[in-house]
Amino acid sequence: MKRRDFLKFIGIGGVGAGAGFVLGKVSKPPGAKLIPYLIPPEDIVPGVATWYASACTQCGAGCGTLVRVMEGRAKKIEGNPAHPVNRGGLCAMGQSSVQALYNPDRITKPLKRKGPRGSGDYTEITWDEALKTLAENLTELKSKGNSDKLHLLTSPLSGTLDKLVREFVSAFGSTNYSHYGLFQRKNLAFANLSAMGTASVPHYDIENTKYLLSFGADFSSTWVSPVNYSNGYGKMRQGAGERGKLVQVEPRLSLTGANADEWVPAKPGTEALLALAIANTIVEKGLAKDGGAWRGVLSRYKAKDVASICDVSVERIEAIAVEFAHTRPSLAIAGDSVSSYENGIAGAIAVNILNQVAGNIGVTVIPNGDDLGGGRRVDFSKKISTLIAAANADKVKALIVYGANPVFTTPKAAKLEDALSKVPFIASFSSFMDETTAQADLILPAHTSLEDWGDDFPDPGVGAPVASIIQPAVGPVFETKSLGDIFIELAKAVGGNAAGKITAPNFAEYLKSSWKELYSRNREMAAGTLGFEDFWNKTLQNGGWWGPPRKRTATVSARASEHLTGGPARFEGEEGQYPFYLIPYAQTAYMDGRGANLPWLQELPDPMTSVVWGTWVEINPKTAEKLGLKEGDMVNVESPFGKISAPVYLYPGIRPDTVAVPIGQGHSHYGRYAKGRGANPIEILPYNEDPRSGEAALNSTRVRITRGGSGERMVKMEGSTKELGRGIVQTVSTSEFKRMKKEGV
Amino acid sequence: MKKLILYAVVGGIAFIIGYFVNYQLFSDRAPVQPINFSHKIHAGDNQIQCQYCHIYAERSRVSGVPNVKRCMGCHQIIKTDSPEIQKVASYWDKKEPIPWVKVYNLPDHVYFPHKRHVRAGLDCKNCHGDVATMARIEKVSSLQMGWCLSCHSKKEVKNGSDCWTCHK
Amino acid sequence: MSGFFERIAGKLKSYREPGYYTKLDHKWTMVIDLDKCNGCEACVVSCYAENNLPVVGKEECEKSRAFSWLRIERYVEGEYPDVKVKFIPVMCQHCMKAPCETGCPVYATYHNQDGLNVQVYNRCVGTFTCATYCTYDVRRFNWFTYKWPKPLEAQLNPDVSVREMGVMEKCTFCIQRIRAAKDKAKDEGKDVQDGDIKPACSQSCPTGAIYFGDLQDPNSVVAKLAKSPRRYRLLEELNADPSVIYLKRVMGDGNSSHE
Amino acid sequence: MATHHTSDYQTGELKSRDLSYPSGGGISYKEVNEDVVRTMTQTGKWYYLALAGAVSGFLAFWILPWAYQIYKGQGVSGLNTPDFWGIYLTNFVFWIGISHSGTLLSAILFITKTPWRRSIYRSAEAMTFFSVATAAVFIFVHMGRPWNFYWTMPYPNQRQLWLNFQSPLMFDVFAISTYATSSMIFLYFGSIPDLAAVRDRVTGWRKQVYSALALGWRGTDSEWHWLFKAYTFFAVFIIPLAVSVHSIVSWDFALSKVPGLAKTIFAPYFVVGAIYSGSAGIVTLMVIFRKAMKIEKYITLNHFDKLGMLLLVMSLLWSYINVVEVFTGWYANTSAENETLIYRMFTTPYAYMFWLMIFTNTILPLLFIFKKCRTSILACVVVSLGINVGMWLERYLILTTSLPRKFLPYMWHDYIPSWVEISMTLGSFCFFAMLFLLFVKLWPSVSIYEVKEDIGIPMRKGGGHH
Repeated sequence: MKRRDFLKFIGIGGVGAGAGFVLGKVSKPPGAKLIPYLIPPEDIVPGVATWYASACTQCGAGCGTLVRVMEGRAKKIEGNPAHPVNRGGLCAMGQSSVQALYNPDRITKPLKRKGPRGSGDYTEITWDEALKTLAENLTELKSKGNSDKLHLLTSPLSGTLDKLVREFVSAFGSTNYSHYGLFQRKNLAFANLSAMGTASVPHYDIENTKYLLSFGADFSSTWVSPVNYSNGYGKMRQGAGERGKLVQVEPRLSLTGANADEWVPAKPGTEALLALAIANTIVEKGLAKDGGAWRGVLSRYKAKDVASICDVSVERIEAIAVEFAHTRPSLAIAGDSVSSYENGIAGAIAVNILNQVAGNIGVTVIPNGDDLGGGRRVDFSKKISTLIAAANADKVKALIVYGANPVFTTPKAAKLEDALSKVPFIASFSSFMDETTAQADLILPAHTSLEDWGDDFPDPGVGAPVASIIQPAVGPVFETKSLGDIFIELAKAVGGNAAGKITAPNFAEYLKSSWKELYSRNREMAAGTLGFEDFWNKTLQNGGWWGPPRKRTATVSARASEHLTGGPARFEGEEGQYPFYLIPYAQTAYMDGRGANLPWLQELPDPMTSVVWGTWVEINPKTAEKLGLKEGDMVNVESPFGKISAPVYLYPGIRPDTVAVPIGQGHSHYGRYAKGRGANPIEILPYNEDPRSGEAALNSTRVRITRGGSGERMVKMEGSTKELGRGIVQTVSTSEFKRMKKEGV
Repeated sequence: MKKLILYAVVGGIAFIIGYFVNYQLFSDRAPVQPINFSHKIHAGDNQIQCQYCHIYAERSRVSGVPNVKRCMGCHQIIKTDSPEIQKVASYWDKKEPIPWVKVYNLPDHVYFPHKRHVRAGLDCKNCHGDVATMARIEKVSSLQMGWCLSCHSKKEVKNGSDCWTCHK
Repeated sequence: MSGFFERIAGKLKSYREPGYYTKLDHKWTMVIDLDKCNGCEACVVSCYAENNLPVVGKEECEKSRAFSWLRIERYVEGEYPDVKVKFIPVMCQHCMKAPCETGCPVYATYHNQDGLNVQVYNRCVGTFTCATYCTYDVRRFNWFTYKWPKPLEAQLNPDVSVREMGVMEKCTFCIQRIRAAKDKAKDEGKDVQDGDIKPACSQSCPTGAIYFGDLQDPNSVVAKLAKSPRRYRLLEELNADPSVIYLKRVMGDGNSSHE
Repeated sequence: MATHHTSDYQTGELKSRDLSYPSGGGISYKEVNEDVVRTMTQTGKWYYLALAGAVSGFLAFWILPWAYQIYKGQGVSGLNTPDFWGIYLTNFVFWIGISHSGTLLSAILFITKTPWRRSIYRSAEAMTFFSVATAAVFIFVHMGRPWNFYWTMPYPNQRQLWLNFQSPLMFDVFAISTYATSSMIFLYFGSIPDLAAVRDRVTGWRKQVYSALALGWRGTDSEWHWLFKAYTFFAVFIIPLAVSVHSIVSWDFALSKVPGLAKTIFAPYFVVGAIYSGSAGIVTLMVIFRKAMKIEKYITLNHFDKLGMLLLVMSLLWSYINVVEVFTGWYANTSAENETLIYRMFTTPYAYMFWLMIFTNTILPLLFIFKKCRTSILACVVVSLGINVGMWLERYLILTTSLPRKFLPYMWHDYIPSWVEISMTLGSFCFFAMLFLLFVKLWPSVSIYEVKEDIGIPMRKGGGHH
């Protein structure tokens, strides 16, 4: 090699290495930053979790929670082991509420409508502007003497928040504050009111039940207070005493039915008759405690007459009746599929009568007493139909919506959207762009329960007075406001009566003073505390206050029998044209549709079908064979009121004359995870509102199934449902288990 | 032509070597901080205990950087005329935290609790060096797995070489 | 002569037994009462929340790439109207003779002194062997680098690393909680007590069907339940010696009012 | 070699020799040299076209999708939760199988001193080496984090980490690297005299390269002596090695507990399958090779006749093991085994694949009972291609019908490959073709000196044989 070449190589090598060095420098990731607190919050140690006791508001059950917070961020929500409602457990929906808090599709700021209604075209405004706009609208209403034309529609609020809203509304001069939810269970409340005198679901002591006869109550997944009941169920099965038995009466095998020892697939709409026939058998056989009072009413429901209507054999009815009466204590409960018929009240009363004749009331059925005065109030006069009628008659000048999503959860037949279009001003306090909020002119996003103060008086109770406290576990993630604060500020802005009545500076203070009042009234609360501040601190620490269990009893009033009907429930649609009963049901994850925007719940396989991210139609395999349908085929489900399409899932746990569709999907708004996914079966329901309770019947139409329609493919997680004798889920027979217990092995 | 290729090859190899030399050997052991904070003055000359400022070291997995309030606690009175302190004060006035540059940085898959090490009686010096002599804080340990393990085996830590003791 | 061979055989055997190198400190065991489990899937969501499991979406679910470390398997027997449905929660069984452990070429999965079958994410090279060898199909693979849309990432648990693309993962029996409990016990100068540790699934279970504890502690709840006549283990005939004990569901005859 | 054992061929074998070289002693030593060197120096248009096709196919079908996969993640493939291996391991086993007959056959035939080996063994050995290389790449393709591949090698490190020698994959790493190294050395040793011959006939840069490669070979007696010794040693060494390598590959599957994979018969099954598919691969390759390189006079119908017999024997062996495998699975009558068998044999689309495999691997090779078929190029092409397809399907079926049907039926899930995997499968063939095309240009692909052995010592015309 020549010297010149050598130098050239050296030069090139040097330049190359230098360039590489520089690139290395440039491409190096920037050093991580250490950002200290400006002022350290007292209760935060970085790297160490803090737990806040609170309560869950995803459904109305009111489970106590512990929120795990690290560095000011909520990490996980767990059941509060000390809380008497859930005793440490928490359902899938409750645990997902942390995803509601951090939902990427939350409304982050107050919004004002720009485009036409429903277009989703909004401009961001400041809170001052938003509150001003709302207050201006309300004062204008007031000045024109139209105070009563303000309507408030919220989810069933309870406790202090409910009190505040009530105070505001009445001070403003309106009487139109109503609660609404798809699963408000007003039929059940009405039945209990007329039978036992309390308009709420009593406490069912499943734990100590030895024979549980459930009429369509899916208490494992969605019914009323699933965690409380599941906890009781676990103890009923493998607790201290003898193993309790579960018998499920329903046309479609629910999650609870799947766990039952026996499934009685009675014909849809006939459960009330079946319950009465069982009661009658008990009375006839002289097994009832006070049979005499009921003999007359029940004699109309003879097992042999009812059997063919219900599609349940006489022998079976009699066997159930005998076992129900003999096994002490027993319990019968009426769930959604019974109370959702057009004669839902009759079904619920029938079950009350059954409990009465078997002597369960006061034993396993413990009526509620609103010990603390904060319970959810059920007002049977407030109905959606009233609102619709008022809107159509131009009697709604302003509508404020919070928590409820009636556009999604009322059937198209109710024509709610048309009515809303006649309301000149709609404001929503929702933090999510649900279907109803999308109709709003003004959106003032409220905190989620993890950011807000509040309290909850669980309904149904647990046989003991319970008051839970909700405290902010994290600071607001977005520019949202506490719902209570919105009302308080609104009261100040509106002025007049409202401003005079609501004087608290903010909702936290309002809550505290409300509890102070409660404390002063309640001697049990005061016991063992050093004044209110001490009590308050303890309550915040424990997540609430609960007293010892109360023994209560009632007698089912004979007058309740006037609500009973002679025949099965009525269904819309002629049997020849529409051969199948439609059962829209609340699914574990989505419930009434509120869970559809949470990714965890969307990806949670449905417990019975393992389907994810979509809607499906459950059809008995035999029926499907007759219709020539395979699993995954798209079908149209057509009722006299409309049509939806969804893929078929072959489900052996459903009557051949019935199809079932889960509620919850088919959102047209509600964020990226929910929007445009699946179909909403509520759309094709008739609007059959019970004039007594104001609840619309969900199970009240027949449908026909035709191949076709468009929609997304069905995705299910299961490969095969057959165990193939591989001994995966091993079982022992009941008698074998009894022997094991007796021998003490 | 052939020569050009040869040059390209030589240049390319040199480039790669230069890149890795920078990446591996010239990592910034003592980065410039937003405020020219001297451990020498605080821990050395003034003998302030480590945990006076790094308050979480015994309680948490992180030792914690002193919050701005803590800095201001002293420096509202002490040496307020120094330009560096005025910088701190300006952060405080703006209500902004100070963006310190992390010197001892562990990847996400490492679980390192300061608490356990401090409570085991380990001196801060063992890993962080004699900060009392450092005008600008400097990384003195490699923080590589072998470095951790050498100490764990020397001190006969229980399950000290089990993966899940330190990884998560 | 035969003694010689026996000695060799014994040596080989003991080498393959867990605990050859060290005696186990604990033997964490889970007992699941199938008679209590009602299949509500609260545990599944709890696991997602605790362990930073990504949500993969419908398309990926269709390819069976959902991340649930814990799943509720459901089996259906019979035809209408005599349908029997059975649930079983299946997660990593933490086998004492785990097939996956022999499969991994780099010791990314191994047995630790707590009797846990652990997966070291940062050692994994992704040969899939463990997942293929696993007889319970409980291992999950990071097919992509999964993203959490803002601000959902605020929920991620800092005690558990967010796994990168190309890494295998599975149920850990919430090892971070075991670690935290041990840490706390050490602060208090005592041993971990029975009931101190509750994995996320066990904690959230509404029916209380999932028990967790140390089988080596004769007074623990799991040690007592493990003696139940209803005990069995999943696919026990494969001799993987799993650490999850199931209690058989009570089912079957006793339909006094039926048939 | 030639100097030592020409006498071995003095008696017998005349017939076959006549058949192999119809021109009799018509080929001269010079002609052999020139023919072989011609394949290396004279390059036609078609060669470049083929090479360009192979290289671009390799880049487009393999490198690009692979880069995409590394960038995005394994998720772009069709792999799913029960079937984590899919086509990638199918291809791995397939290419390892193809690799099996080259060197192994060459070694066996060398030790048994079978004369028809000589003109084909060089390219067969090259095939071995290239297919091992292709297979090895598939190991990295199917890895989740291929950039950490070196963690599977034993090397001292500060992290105090070591490898799990219990893992069948670890066996694989050693088995395959040993096999690749030894077959490369075997190939190289056998080529040294020819590299010298090439060296003497080329000019320019090639001269330099081949001079280096020929290691200064001059053809002295002692050189021949040592070469022969070394060559024999490797031939003996490679036979058990090859058997063990494919046994070890089978253990990747057989040492699991997966129904359909955990079978004791897997090691012989895989070895037989490997030799079977490899021999078929040789036949296919030879047909193309002799045609393309115009060396029909060296690779003659006699070779196909012999290879045909080999294929027939392997076919029978393979079929026997297949029957045994299915029978033992069926006889065990466990639910897991039964489901796997039903899934493989009677469920679409696998049933089509299974019965196609049976047709190509068991029925079709029966044609080779007839000599007419064995010596017909067309029949050879059809049968050998059929076997290749069948053997690929065999591996595919083993994996994709076992893994999706493991013990817990809830987790059953079918495997559908994505375009990435299919593309990479195509790409692997392109890669192999590319390597082989480069080989025939850069290496004496027919053994010059051994072909000369067969011709015998040049004599006057008419006096070729004693």
